[in-house]
Order: sequence, then structure tokens, then C-alpha cells
Amino acid sequence: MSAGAKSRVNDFVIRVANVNGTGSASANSLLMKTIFRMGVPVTGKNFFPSNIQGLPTWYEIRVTKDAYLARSGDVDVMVAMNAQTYEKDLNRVTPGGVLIYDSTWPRDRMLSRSDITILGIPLARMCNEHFSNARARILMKNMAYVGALAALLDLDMDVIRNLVEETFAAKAKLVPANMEAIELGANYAREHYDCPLAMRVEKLDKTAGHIMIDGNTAAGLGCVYAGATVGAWYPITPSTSVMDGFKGFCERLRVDKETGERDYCIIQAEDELAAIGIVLGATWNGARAFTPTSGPGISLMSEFLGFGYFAELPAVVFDVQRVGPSTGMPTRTQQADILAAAYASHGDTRHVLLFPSEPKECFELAVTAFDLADRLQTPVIVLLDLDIGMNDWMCEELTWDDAYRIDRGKVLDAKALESVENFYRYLDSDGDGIPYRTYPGVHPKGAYFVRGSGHNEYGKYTEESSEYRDLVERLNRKFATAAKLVPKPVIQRSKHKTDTAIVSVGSSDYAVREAIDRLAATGVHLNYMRIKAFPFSDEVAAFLHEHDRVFVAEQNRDAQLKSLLTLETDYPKERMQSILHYGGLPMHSRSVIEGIEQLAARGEAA
Amino acid sequence: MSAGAKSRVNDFVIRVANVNGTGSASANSLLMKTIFRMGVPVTGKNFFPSNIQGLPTWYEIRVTKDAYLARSGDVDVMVAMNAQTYEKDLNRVTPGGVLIYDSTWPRDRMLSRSDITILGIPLARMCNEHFSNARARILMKNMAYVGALAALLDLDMDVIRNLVEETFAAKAKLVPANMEAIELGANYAREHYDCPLAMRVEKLDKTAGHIMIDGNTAAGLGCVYAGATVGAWYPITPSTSVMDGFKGFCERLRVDKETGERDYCIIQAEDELAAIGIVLGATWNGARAFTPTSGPGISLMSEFLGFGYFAELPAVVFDVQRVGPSTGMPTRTQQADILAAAYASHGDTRHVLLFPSEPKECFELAVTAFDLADRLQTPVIVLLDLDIGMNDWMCEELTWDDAYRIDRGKVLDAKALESVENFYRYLDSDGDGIPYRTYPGVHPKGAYFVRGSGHNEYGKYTEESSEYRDLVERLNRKFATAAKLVPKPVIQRSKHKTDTAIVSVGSSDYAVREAIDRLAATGVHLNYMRIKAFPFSDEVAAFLHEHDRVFVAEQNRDAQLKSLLTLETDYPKERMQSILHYGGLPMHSRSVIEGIEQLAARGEAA
Amino acid sequence: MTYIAKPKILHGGLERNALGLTIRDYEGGMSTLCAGCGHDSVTAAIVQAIFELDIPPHRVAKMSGIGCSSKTPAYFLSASHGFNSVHGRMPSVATGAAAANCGLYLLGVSGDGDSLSIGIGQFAHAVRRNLDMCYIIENNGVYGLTKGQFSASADVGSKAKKGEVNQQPPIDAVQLAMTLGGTFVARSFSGDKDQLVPLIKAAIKHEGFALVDVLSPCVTFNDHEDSTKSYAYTRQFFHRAMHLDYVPPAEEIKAAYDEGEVMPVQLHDGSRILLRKISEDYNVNNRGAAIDYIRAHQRKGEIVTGLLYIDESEPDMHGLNRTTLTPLSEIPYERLCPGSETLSKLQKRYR
Amino acid sequence: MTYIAKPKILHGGLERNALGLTIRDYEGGMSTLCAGCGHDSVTAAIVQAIFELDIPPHRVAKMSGIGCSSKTPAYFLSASHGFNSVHGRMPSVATGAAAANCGLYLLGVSGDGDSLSIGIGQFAHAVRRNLDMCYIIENNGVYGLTKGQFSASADVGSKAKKGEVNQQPPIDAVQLAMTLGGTFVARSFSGDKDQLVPLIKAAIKHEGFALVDVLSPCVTFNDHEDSTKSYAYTRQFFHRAMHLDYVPPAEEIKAAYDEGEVMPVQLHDGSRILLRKISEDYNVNNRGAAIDYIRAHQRKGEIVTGLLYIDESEPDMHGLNRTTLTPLSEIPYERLCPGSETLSKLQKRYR
Ligand SMILES: Cc1ncc(C[n+]2csc(CCOP(=O)(O)OP(=O)(O)O)c2C)c(N)n1
Ligand SMILES: Cc1ncc(C[n+]2csc(CCOP(=O)(O)OP(=O)(O)O)c2C)c(N)n1
Ligand code: SF4
Ligand code: SF4
Ligand SMILES: [Mg+2]
Ligand SMILES: [Mg+2]
Repeated sequence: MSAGAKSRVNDFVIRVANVNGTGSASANSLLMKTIFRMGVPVTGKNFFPSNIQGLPTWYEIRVTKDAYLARSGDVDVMVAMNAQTYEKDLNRVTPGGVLIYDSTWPRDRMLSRSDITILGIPLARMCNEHFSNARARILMKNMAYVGALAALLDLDMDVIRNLVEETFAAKAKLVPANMEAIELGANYAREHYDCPLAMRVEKLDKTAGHIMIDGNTAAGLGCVYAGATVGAWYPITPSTSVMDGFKGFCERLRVDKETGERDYCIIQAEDELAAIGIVLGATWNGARAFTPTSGPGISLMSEFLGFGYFAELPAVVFDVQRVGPSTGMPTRTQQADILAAAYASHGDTRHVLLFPSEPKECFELAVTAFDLADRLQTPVIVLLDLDIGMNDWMCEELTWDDAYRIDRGKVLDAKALESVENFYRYLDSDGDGIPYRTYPGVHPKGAYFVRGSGHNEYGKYTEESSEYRDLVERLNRKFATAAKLVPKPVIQRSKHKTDTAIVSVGSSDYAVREAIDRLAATGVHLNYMRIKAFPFSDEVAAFLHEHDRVFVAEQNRDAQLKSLLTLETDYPKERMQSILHYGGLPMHSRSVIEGIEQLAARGEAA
Repeated sequence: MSAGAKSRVNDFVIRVANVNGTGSASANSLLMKTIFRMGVPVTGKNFFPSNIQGLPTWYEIRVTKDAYLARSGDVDVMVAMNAQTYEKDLNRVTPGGVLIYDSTWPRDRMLSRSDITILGIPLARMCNEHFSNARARILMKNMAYVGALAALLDLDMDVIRNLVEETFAAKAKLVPANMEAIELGANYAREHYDCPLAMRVEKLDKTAGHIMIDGNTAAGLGCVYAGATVGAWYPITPSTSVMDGFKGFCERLRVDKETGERDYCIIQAEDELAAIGIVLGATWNGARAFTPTSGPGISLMSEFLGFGYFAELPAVVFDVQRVGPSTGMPTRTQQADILAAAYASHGDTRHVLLFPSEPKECFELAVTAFDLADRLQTPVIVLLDLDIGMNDWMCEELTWDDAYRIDRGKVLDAKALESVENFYRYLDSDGDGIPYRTYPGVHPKGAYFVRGSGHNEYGKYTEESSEYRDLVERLNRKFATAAKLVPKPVIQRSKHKTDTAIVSVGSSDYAVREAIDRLAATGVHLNYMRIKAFPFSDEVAAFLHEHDRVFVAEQNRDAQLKSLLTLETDYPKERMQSILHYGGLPMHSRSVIEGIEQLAARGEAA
Repeated sequence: MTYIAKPKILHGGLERNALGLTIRDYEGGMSTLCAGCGHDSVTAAIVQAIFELDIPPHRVAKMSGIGCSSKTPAYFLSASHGFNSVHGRMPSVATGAAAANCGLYLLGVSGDGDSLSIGIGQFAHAVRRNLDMCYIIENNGVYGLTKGQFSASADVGSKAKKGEVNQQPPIDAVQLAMTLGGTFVARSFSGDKDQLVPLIKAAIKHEGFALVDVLSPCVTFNDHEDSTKSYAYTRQFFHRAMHLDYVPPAEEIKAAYDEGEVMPVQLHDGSRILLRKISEDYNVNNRGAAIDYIRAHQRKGEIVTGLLYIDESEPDMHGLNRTTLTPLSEIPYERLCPGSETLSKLQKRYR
Repeated sequence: MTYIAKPKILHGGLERNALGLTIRDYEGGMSTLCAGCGHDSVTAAIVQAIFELDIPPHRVAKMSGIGCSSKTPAYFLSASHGFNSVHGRMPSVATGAAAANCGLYLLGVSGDGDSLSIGIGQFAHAVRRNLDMCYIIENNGVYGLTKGQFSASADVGSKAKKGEVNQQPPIDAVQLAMTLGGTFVARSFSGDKDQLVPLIKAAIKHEGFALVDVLSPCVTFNDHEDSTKSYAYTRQFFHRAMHLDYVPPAEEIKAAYDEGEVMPVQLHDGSRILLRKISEDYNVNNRGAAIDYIRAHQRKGEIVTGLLYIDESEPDMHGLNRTTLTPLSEIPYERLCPGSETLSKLQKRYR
């Protein structure tokens, strides 16, 4: 084996091509979890179609000793289980890579490549011979390729067994069959090919203290810890699992053992307009409430979001972004709702945004979102995307500080109301643009009238220009306060002095970080800022001004983050350049590197 | 009379304060129309409440020999008919002005001013003595103040009589009563005060070839001339009269005398989501269709607007802007839907916008909107505002070129389809980003599938990154084509060389033009550009680049036009400064002048 | 008038209820509606009803959408919380409000445009959830606030002020609610305060979604001849299916009735509705029969009013969701947050 | 099977219809739905019906929203125009399409989620307008495409795959349409092609809004035990109120029936629906009776199928609007533009 090849230990990408609805999901996560438990950092990306059964689906697992959790852009080991896409999958393999196919059926001689290794394994035949039940034969084929990979990649069989036992803890009788299938694949591989391959997995200790979880589940858990009690939603991919997560945790943690009574109320709304309406009604009435949705939902919620901004009601919205415009590609990822969310609704409206970059932040920023919404009395939109939301990411274990107390903001309770002369809902008594609110029914003095029409600081209806101006100018002051309260950007400075920086947001983070490292190796040094929230805290503009040139990397066509920076900071727009990745599959480090190299080249030219 | 006073002939502002639902509207338009027919340029602004009866309402008439049709900011003659607002109205009068009140009831001695002339006229008493019927007494009070003003301002009684006769052509028996009321007021004024006042009207010949009309009616008429056959809407102030206009003209011009059959179909939808859906269904099926709405409607339409952009369907939307956010002030004016309209919907979406500045342009741009929508196969949003839409403006007579032929864009008819091998809906065969379309039912070869989900250039469903990228990049090419096709900005250059310019849009036009003239008189010279459309044609950036400093005057809080210029041109944002007027009453020249003077001052300082 | 003993007059003028409050304490801001608007009479009935129910004003949440009707919450109960939402979307806001705090009385006021056009979807699903609220539709057959366009409740043949004649079949909120499983369905007339006040009381006390569709003429845009929603027309054709009284819990029934003449309906809190002079062919507990009865009279051009259907047995939204009896908004955070230990346990499956 | 003479087999295999087209010409792309999905059977029935109606494919416009059901227009009539709109908003798009061109056959396919949750408002108003279209709801009680949440048509007590039991009362599209004045209301079952094909034919020929609510099981998320929308359950409890056949215009009725056994219903174009073995207590022209009948069987746990109500007398949307018979999209511009002279005359009143 060449030295080059050697260096591929714990550093390569597996892609499994399959058909959806054939139960490959569990096989793939078994594969990934095994590597994770062997202490080797790993990440998995699921590329699935927008239907339920029978269409091509791919699962990509990156084994990355350096914990580069983005896609690399390569495919080193392809498991081609789908005849339909065989040719495409074959061509996708990076030179020097390996392709494994089901040799039960002879493959088209025309379809071959000399620059990769092609290994046939008669998965279907072995399973058909070994298993009688039809459904089992289909499912076990997947376990069989796990076995084959176990042998070829030198995976730890005990780890696999433990995982299989955990997975089928409920139906233990399924364990043997699954293990047999795995053995079938493993044995065949060992007998016919010299295992392991150059690309293989060696135990490390780099995953301790970490978990593998998807961002939607983590966000749902965050809502539980934030004390949210009302969740309203209308199902939409890829946001559905946020509510599934919340529901699951609530059923475990919020149901009275005796009475079966629930400390939460989840309402499946008739549509997104109703979902956000329910949230606003609930927060007005003193509960913490949220709704998860996706692009089309944001469009439908925009009238109500403007109401929330103008009438000053808290609300937490999770927008798990998918490919737009319109219905777009519901099972593909993008970061293209940034502007729609920031300025949702007609009139002079603006909203507070949070941008988690991985599951742990989904958990943490979920909590932050509720605090900010209550403190600022305005909707807060948490922008995830399909990649963060639905893929399993390796991240640090979630932690909780029991000393933490939630911030319900400026709320006058019965006692406080007792002591005040009069209560005026929209009076800016503290100069921070944030008035005091009350919960209905708490105290006679607390009564006020919420409306989306013109109102003055006493909460009375008005059509007076001056009172209207006072109101919207105070809302601006409040937004300035928001800029002070939101999470600051994450800044990473190069060891070398540099006048060039790169900025990104959300799930683009890992791809950018890897690109920065690799470029550094080539002598290109970049400082880095990841935006975590809008409105931008002072640090954002300050960082930009430190640099003559700033690359903005994001996953949309229209440079939406760059647009927001252009509008909402005083940094000259001429000095910002875009690196855009918007095909719907998660951004990989190579696209960032190539983007920067091209721009740099042009830069020199200019 | 002082020389100063003399100079007020044909140059002053009347404001009538009244209670809505008391029939003052007809009296005020009689007043305005009289001045108009006397050949003196005039403009009227109605400030009415968001209810039906019993609240304060004001009507402002500017008599302006120089045809400055914006508000001046002054009130020279106040007719205080509303006791409720008397104090406010009294204080609103510009020093040197006149206040007329109903002296039937003694007015509060405390409420007086030495710097204005106060004239009492016992309007109610006279009418009560003269008329028996209760309703008549109320209505005639209004005619009586018209009479008083006729005497005080030296209005032409014959013109008034003719107008009264035209107004009551249908119910001629009402003419005498109205004329009597007018005489009552006139005689009383003549007997008790020396008429006319310094501020008076003298016949001119400056209104020939002009009409007085509101923008909504003109837009509705434009839809008729554009050949629109389907109109869908959900009522909302201030856009309702667009459809009322269209309906009225269609009833006169599009109904078959014999059969009563209609060459149009107006559908009052159940809400705005349905209204835009109906429009998209109709244009897809070959008709020209439109919907008028206002802010909240734009928010509700945003999902469908994104669909229209992505599936490439024509649609014409009139957004008659009112004060936002949310319900805001429905009977006040603003230009605050610019960003919401330009980027309506989630994902990378953008829309073609048109900005008429007065009724004649509403008529013309309505036609342009349909041509562009068909040519570009995308929604076109025409942004009016309450001021243009609902107030009567003096403008040039509408003209029509019978040689004009509408542009239905790239449509393959049965003959064309007969001759083609295959028809592919989304193929960019001309390189301008605009594909060919067909109408359903025309020819078997024309069949295709419209969807808001991913599709390739052949119109087939896809989830392929490369095909998706091709699609959205072509949409960008199409938008570039749009920039070439939309109306160019209106540019006015100062006779003096200057490096400073001002930019405005829509109904801000007249206020800015007047400000430019008055500033020129003080030695401040400005070039001027009025934006007529988005995307911006090359002339927009070119004009900006001619200047070191650009003021952007608009009627919203968040500088939305400036934001659009910042994002969509390469002109340095640092060189643009905002002049914002957003209280809900139409922008007046003084606010522009003061704005520029302040910025200029700061500018020097800096 | 009702059969229950009226609160006694205290010395020194105004009548006081059990809370010692006078009717003034239940009034609101000055109405800005047109003089004679039916909606103002409904406002008066609401004030009367809640005053007589002895409910502390601040325990009532007033919900509405957009329209002249939806403005009225500003004209009653100034001491209550009010929520004037966006057009047609009040039901969802009320749903959230109910979810957050099951302890408040939710009183919704909407219009026929607000509820049957833009809002019909939310209306339908609030009925389906049996949301615990009193939902009043002030029904005038037009969009008043936007100056008189036909609404979805306009009858076929009814003429608009400008002369246009409506051709489309009306949507009847009452039959719609029946079909959707509504548990309290009533219709009344703004001009029939005797019936309206006890109906509103019962609607407020009903545990579940209580619809009161009130014919409430628009004097400015729909009170002319050939309008089927004018005062004159409604007065002529409305048909009381019954007289009714509301009897608070505790209170025993004073008056003596002959057998069969009265039909008492028991509400959750022990209060009762007494249906009197009810036409024998009418069964207020039978959905199908009620629909037939209404349709039959409809064919005769009659508008049946009264409590048309009631079912106290169905669970409301909280029942369906098994939420705790403590208002969610009042559960202390400590009870809601599982804490760090649980968090680390929870993560086992993700390791 | 139907009683009308089948098109004769031509030499050289496939049956051809009056247009000389074979059934292949009415098929669509390969279905990407789950194997066994009820929707695929409905697709087959649609293909059959339109083939037998001799309608040129390109004269049909396929309309849908979003969902597995709404995907099906891609799987039939590839030679027709298709419009896959946004979720729940197909009725408005169809309304516009109908307004623009009254000459096309509009065929809408939706789901219970698409039509009864997010889309219920547009659905209700399309019914009210009596929009001339065939509107098929492929009803499976769940949101298939988003993986099996309950839809608004889920029955009380029905169990989800994950075990959750639905508590909320279902919204029945059939009763809803009846209440809203629907002029053609039918229900069927994806597994009952004999009934479904003639029903779809009649629905397409009906001049006005024709609802066909088709129980169409979701094998992946709602075909298990304790689901009331499973194949097994539906097969067991669906109750044919009648057998029916569709007889095209011209065609005279071949078979002889005994008096009373058959009830013919005449459609606008002269074609007829023959209702046979109709239970004597059923009257297809009586709205109230139909509702009763359905409810009665519902109480017995039975799902009545067939043509439940029809009224050919009501005008459709174009009738209501008095639009010209020429499709608006085909009126030449010259006829629509009043020209310069009129323009100057028009302006008199503004001078
Ligand atoms: C989204 C939206 N669309 C339209 C409007 C305009 N609008 C205000 S009230 C109203 C109709 C009110 O009718 P109804 O509910 O019957 O109330 P009424 O005035 O008749 O009492 C409409 C269409 C709005 N405010 N918001
Ligand atoms: C605005 C919007 N919200 C949510 C969704 C997600 N979504 C797609 S299909 C669907 C429900 C489909 O259910 P149904 O209409 O019954 O169709 P089925 O799949 O059951 O045939 C939902 C909620 C969407 N596409 N758009
Ligand atoms: S317009 Fe009609 S509904 Fe509105 S306030 Fe006046 S009378 Fe009442
Ligand atoms: S998920 Fe259900 S509805 Fe969707 S295709 Fe599969 S079986 Fe049919
Ligand atoms: Mg109304
Ligand atoms: Mg379904």
C-alpha cells in the first residue's frame, strides 16, 4: 500500500446508495454509531427524496479523525445498493476509492472504472439463501453490507453487537437474525478480499464526552428546559421532528404518573397561520409557546409575525430551512430564509433571529430564544436548516446549569400592580424601549388592550401622526436594546496577522473552519466570524472593520447574509465577496476552498 | 392689504375640519372642482378616520398657481366645523391665516389667537331656520360653508352652479336647495366681512387639458385598457376603489347590450390567499388577471407570490400602501411595503415592482404591468399608496394610442405548436432567461406540468442539485432581462452643475420637486431621479455614480428605497442619506426642505 | 325578561351584583360605530350578561378579529383584557389563550366576514376542538368596515345598497357549526335583548365552544328595502323556537311551570337554562332534528332563534388534551425544568 | 361493470375510444407512491373514466395541492395540463382557471389534509361558488407525505401507527359540502372501481362543483388494526347506497329495468346517471333527507357510498357571474380595449 493510501486511516467518506423505505436507515446509523463508539469522530448526512417509498436515497458517512464534521466533497467508499443509480454512483467515487456492489446480479461490463477498486458481494443471494421471510430478506441485505464494511474497514464487532442489542432491546428476538446477516457480509468479505482496506477505522478516544443527535430533537429538548408549555404546529418537512422531539420528552417528563395529566399542551393546528396565532395567544396569556415550521410556513406566518412585532408579543419560531423558493426541494438543505425572516411582514417590520450551527447550539439557543422573546416582547425566529435539523451530528454532551433561572422579562405581577398607581402598557419608563406587560386575569389594574392598529403609549387607539411616530421610534430603540442582548458572534483569529476574513452562519460553520485550516496550510490566512444572531451586536461591525476584505460564505443564491450585513452594518459593501453554495446538499469544505481561491485569484487580478 | 398678503392670490391652503358621515365629501369636492374649473391648479387631500361615522375628518385643499401639487405644510384658511377638534384646528392655522367657524354656538373665549383672523358664520342657525328636514339641515351646513368660502375667496358662482347641476343631474330637484344653502353662506359673508380676502382665487388657464381623478380609479381603468378579464380581490382599505373602478368601467364598456353577458369576471375572494390564487390560475389559463390589495394582503399573498416567481406565472398585484406594521393606520398613507414586495416569500425570491407617482401613471403603468407580467412570466407588483390611490389629483388627461398592441410575451399558439418537434416549458432557447409557455387546452403538444417544487428545463420534477442550480440561475438571467424592460427612472437635472442629487419614489415626487425649486432659490442645487421600477435599469446606478452625495426621500421609517438601492446597485451606501416622512399624512415640501437643510448642515460640519 | 330574582337595589342608586359592582363597572369606551348599529345592542347585552353573572371583569378575555363588529370589545368591559387580532384569525389566538390559561372566560366577538370568509378555516377548527369559549358572530350580511360588500352570509336575492343582487348561496354559521360537531349552537337577534342576554350567559357558562350567531343589522350599508338582513326584515321573519332563562347555580327555580312547558338544561357549574314554550317538535339535544327544524323554517323564509343545540357531554380542548387543571401559565418553572441530572440521563441513547 | 356498450375492440389489440385513442394515451408517469397506496387505484379509475368519456386529454386541466394525493396528477393523463399548486390552495387556482376558460374540464385531486385542514376555507368557498369542476378528495385520515399525523377526517377512536388515539370529532367532507350548498356530493372507496369510475364520469359531466370523497387507504401509515381508514375496516363497513351507471348522451339505455328499480338522473349534456338498487328510503334530490340518511348509517358505524346528492338546477360560477360563453382567454384584445375615443369621452366627468 502506498503511503498516500495509509494516510487514509480514520479519514475517508463512505456513501451508501439505496432505495428509500427499505429500512437502510437503521443499518446506516448502526454503521455510524459503531465508528463513533470506537472513539473516532464521524458525521452522517442523509440525502433522501421527497416521497415515502421507492426512490433513490443516499447516506454519507465521513470518518474524520480531525473532527471535520462537514462534508469533504469526496466519496472514498461507495456502497452501490441501488441498480437505478449505479452508473451515477460509480462515477461519483473519488479516484483511488472503492466501490462495493451487490454481485447477486452481474453488473453491466460497460460500467467500470480502472482508477477505483470494485468489490462485488452477493448480498441479496446470501440473504435469500439464509432468510425465508420476504421482508426480512430486504432488511437483512442492509445488515449484510454493514457486515461487509465491518470487515473491510476493520470495525469492532463487539461494538456492533452491543449496538444491535441496544437497538432491539424491545424485541430481543431480532438480535440473532441481524447479527447473522452481519456475519454473512463480514465473512464473505474476509474470504474474498484482503481486509481491512487502506481506508479503515482505528480506535481513538476522540468522542468521549460527545453525543450524536440531530438538531431538531435537541431544539425540542431545549423547549422543554426553557419551560415552554404550549407548542403549536402544522407538520412540514424538515421541521416536524422538532415537535416530535418536544412531544416525546414531554411524555416522559411532564405527565403526572397518577392522573396522567399533562403539564403541556401540544396543538396540531389546521395550518401555519393558526399555529403562530396560537403561539401569540398563549404568550399573551402568560405561557411560553413556540412553533416549528419551514419556508412556506414563514411566508404564511408573516402577517401574524408583523402583528407580534407591532403589538409586542413574545413568540418563538423555529424555521428549519429547506430549499426554496416555493415548495422547492423539501428534503434538501439551504439557508435562504434569512431575509424573509429578518423583515417578515409588510410595513417597517424587523425580527430577532438566532442561528445555531449544530445540535448543541440548537438546545442552548432554544432556551435563549424564549428568554429573548420574553425580555424583548417580540417574536424570535431560530433559523436551523435541514442539515442541522435532521442529520445526526457529533457534538459535545448537552449540559444544564441548575442555577439558571429563566428571564420572563418586564412582567408586573399582582403584587407589583397592587402598588402602582396606573399601568400603561406601552410606556417606555426605562428608556430601553421595552415597556412593561401583564398577564390577563392576574389583577384588575393589569387590564389592557392588544391591537395591531395604531396605539399610543397608554395603549389607547390612535391615528395621531405624532403618537404613531413615538411608537415606531421606540420600537427602534427596543431593537437597539436587542442588539445588546443577543448572543455575540463567534470569532476565531488566525495565528498569522491578516487583513482578510471570512464570515459564515449556521450549518456552514464546519465547512468554513475546515477550509480555513486547509488554506492556512497553503499559506492563506483568514480570520473568521460566525454570526449567531440578528440584530447584529457591535462586535460584528467591529470585526468587519478590522479587515480590508471579507468573504461571506452561505448556502443560498442571493447572498442573504451578506445583504443583511450590507444593510445593517456600516462596513463598505464593496469589501465583501460571496461564496455561495445552494444546490441543496450540505456545503462541503472544498466548495469553500475553491470559492476563496477563485475570488483570491480575481482579487490579485483586479 | 399688505404686499405680503397680496402675494397669496392663488397660492394658499384651505383645511376643512369636520365629522365623517355628515356628507362633507361632496361639499369639499365641489369647492376643489370649482377652483379647478377656474383654471387654477389645485390638489385635495382627505384625512379620514378608520371608521364609518362620527369621528373627526379633515380635507385639505391647496390652491397652487405654480402647480405644486404636494402639501405645503401650511394651513392658511381653516374651516372649523368640528367642535371636538376646534382647539387643535385653531392652533394648526399658520400665522396670518384665517379661521372660519360656526358661530351658531358661542366659542370658548379661552380659545383665541391674535395672529390670525377669526370669522364666525352662524351656519347651523341659518340652515335650521331655512330648512325643515333634519338630514337636510346637516348636509346643507356643508353647502353653506362652501358659499361662505365662495364669497371670501372670490369663487365663480356660475362655475359653482354648473357643478351643482352636474352633481345632481340625476335628482335635479335637489339643486335649488343646495344653491340656496350656498347663497346663505355667501350672503352672510358678504354682509359681515369685506370680501374677498387677501387669500383668494383669480381665474387662470392652467388646468386646461387636465383632469382631477384618484389613482385607484385610474388604475382600474388601466386594467380595462390592458385587456384584463379576470379580477379577484378581497376588500381592504385603501385598495378597494381599484376594483370598484374596474367594475364600474366594465359595466359600462364590457356588457353585451342584448344578452347582458359580460366580457369579464370579477370574483370577490374569501381572502387574499384565494385572490392571488385565482389570479395565478387565470393567467396560467390564458387570461390577464389582477388583484388589488394593501399591506396585510401582501403578507398573506407571499407564499403564492413565491410560487408565481418559481413556477413562472404572470400576475398583476396592486398594493395600495397604507401605514404599517400590521393593521397599522388603514386610512393613512406610507411607502413601507417596498422591501416586503421586492422580496416577498421565503427562499431566494424577487419580484418586479412598478411605482406610479400620480393617477396618470397609475393608468399607464397598469398597462405596462400586464405587458411585463406576460413578457417576463412573473408577478408584477404595482405599488401605489393611499395618497395617490384615494385622493383626487390634478393630472394631464389620459390618452391612448390606438396603434398600441399588448405584449402577451412568449406564447406558443396551436399553429406554433403544430410546427415544433417537442415543447419544453422551461428551456431558455433565447438566452434571455425567458422560456416559452402555452395555454392549456390549445394543442395536445402544449401540455406541461406547473409545480412549485424542483423542476428541470423540460418541466419534469427533479431533486438534482445541478438541475436546480440551472433553474434558479436562469431565473437570475430573466431578472437581468427584466431590468432592461422595465420603465427607466425619471431624471431632472439642475441648470447649475452639482455633485448632489435627490432620489425619491411614487407619491413623494411632487413634494421633492417643490423642495428642489425652493432650495434652488436659496442657491442649493440638486439633480433629481425618481425611481419608476425594480429591478433597477442601468440608468439608476449610472445616475447615482454621477454624484458624491445622494439624498433619498421616502415615506417610511426604515429607508426601504435606500435599502433597495444599497443592495441592488454598486453605489457606495456611505454616500446616501435618508429623508424620511412617515407619520401617515402625505409628505409635504417643507419636510423635504428641512430634511435637506439639516443633513446639509451636518454634511458641512462633517 | 328573566325569571330569576334580580339583584336588589342598594341604597344610593345603582344596582350592584354579588361582587358589589355596578353595571358601569362592566361598560367600555364610547362606541365609534354608526348610530343605530346593531352591534351596539349586542355590546349592551354582553355588558348586562356579564354583570349579572357576577364575573370579575379582569377574569374575562375579550377576543376579536377585524371589522366594525370586531371593534366592539373596546366598547364593553374596559376592565377586561382585550385582544384585537388580525382579520379572521381570532379563533387561533383564542385557542392559544385557552391553552395557556384554562381559568379565564374567553369571550370572542366576530363578524360574518371575519368568521365566514377569511376566517372560516379557523372558525371550523375551533368548533372541532370544542374550544371553551363564547363566540359571538355579529351577523349583518355585509362587510361594514370596508363599506358594504356582500359577505358570505348574504342571502340569495338580497339587494346591496348600490343595487347589486346577491346570487351566491349563504353560509349559515349555525348549520356549519352543527355539521362540524359544535356543542352549543344558538342564534339570536340584536333587537331581542330578552333572549340575547340569557343566551350569552349560558354560552359563557357552557364548557366548550358556544356559538351565538346574532343577526345585527348594519344601518349604514344593509338596512334598506330588499335587504334580508335589515331591522324590518329580521323583525318580521325571526322565529323564536323558544323563550329561555338562565338560572345561576345555587339559585332554586322560583316560578312554577306546568309539566312539559319547560325544559331545563343543566350546565357544568350547576347553573341551568330553562327552555320555555319550546315547540313540541323541537329537540335541543338532537343534532339531526335541529338541522331539519332550522332548514324547514328556512324554507318558509323564517329565521329560527334560540338555543338550537346543546351537548354538555363532550370534552373541551383541555379534556381532549388531558392538560393539567392548573393553568399552564401558572406552573412554576421548577416543575417544568427537568434539571441537569435528568439531562445527562436522557443522553444515554445518544452516546 | 357498467351497462353501456363498451367500445369495440379494434383489430390489433388495444381498445380504442371514440377519438381513436387507447387507454395508454390517458396514462401518466410512473407512480412514486408506496406499493398498495389507495391513491394509485383512484388514479387508475380516473384514467378509465376519462378514456371512456372520449375526452381529448389536452382539454383536461389537472389541479392539485400538496400531498401524496396531490402528486397523483403526475401519474395520469400526461397529455393534459397539470397544476400542482401550494398546500391547500388548489381551489382558488381552479377558480381562476375556470374564470379564464370555461371550456376546459377541471379535474382536481386533493387530500383530506389538503382540503379539510389548511384548505378548508378555499374548499368551502369553491363549493359555495358552485365552481364547475370535479373535485376528488383521496381520503386516508392522515397526512401521508409528512409521515402519518392525524388529519381532520380521522375518526374518534382511530389509532395512529405510533399508538396515539384520535379524540377530536372528524370533519366529513360530504356533510360539509351538503351544508355549504354543494350540488353534487358523492363518496366512494378506492377499492370499488365499479362504483368509482361511473361516479367520476358523472362528476366530470356535472355542471357545477362535484365532490367525490374517496376513501383511499394509506398502506404505510394508516392501514393497521384499530385504524378506521384501513382497507380491512373500509371493506367491512362501507355501504353502497346504490349501484350506479353512467350513460353517455346519444346512447339509449340498453338493459331493461323493472319500474322503481332504477332512478335515472339527467345531466346538462344529456348524459344520464342510472341509480339502481337504491334503498327506497333514499332520495338523491333531497338535501335534508340525504344528510339524515348518512348520519343514520354513520351512527351504525357504516360509511355510505354512492351519489348522495345531486342538483342540476343551480347555476355554476359563470352562471352566477353572467360571463360570456366565449372563454375569456379567447376574446380578442380588440374587443376588450375601448380605444382612445371612448377614453376621452369617459373623462368628461373628471374635467
Ligand atoms: C388581511 C385583511 N384583509 C382585509 C382587511 C379589510 N377588512 C377590514 S374589516 C373587513 C370585513 C369586516 O366584515 P365583518 O367581519 O362582517 O365585520 P362588520 O364590519 O360587518 O361588522 C375587511 C375585509 C383587513 N383588515 N385585513
Ligand atoms: C404551507 C405548507 N405547510 C405544510 C406542508 C407540508 N405538507 C405537505 S403534504 C401535507 C399533508 C398532506 O396530507 P393529505 O392532504 O391528506 O395528503 P396525503 O399525503 O395524505 O395523500 C403537509 C402538511 C406544505 N407542503 N406546505
Ligand atoms: S358600517 Fe354598519 S356595521 Fe359598521 S358601524 Fe356602521 S352600521 Fe355598524
Ligand atoms: S405514505 Fe400513504 S398516502 Fe403516501 S404514498 Fe405511501 S401509502 Fe400512499
Ligand atoms: Mg358583517
Ligand atoms: Mg391524507
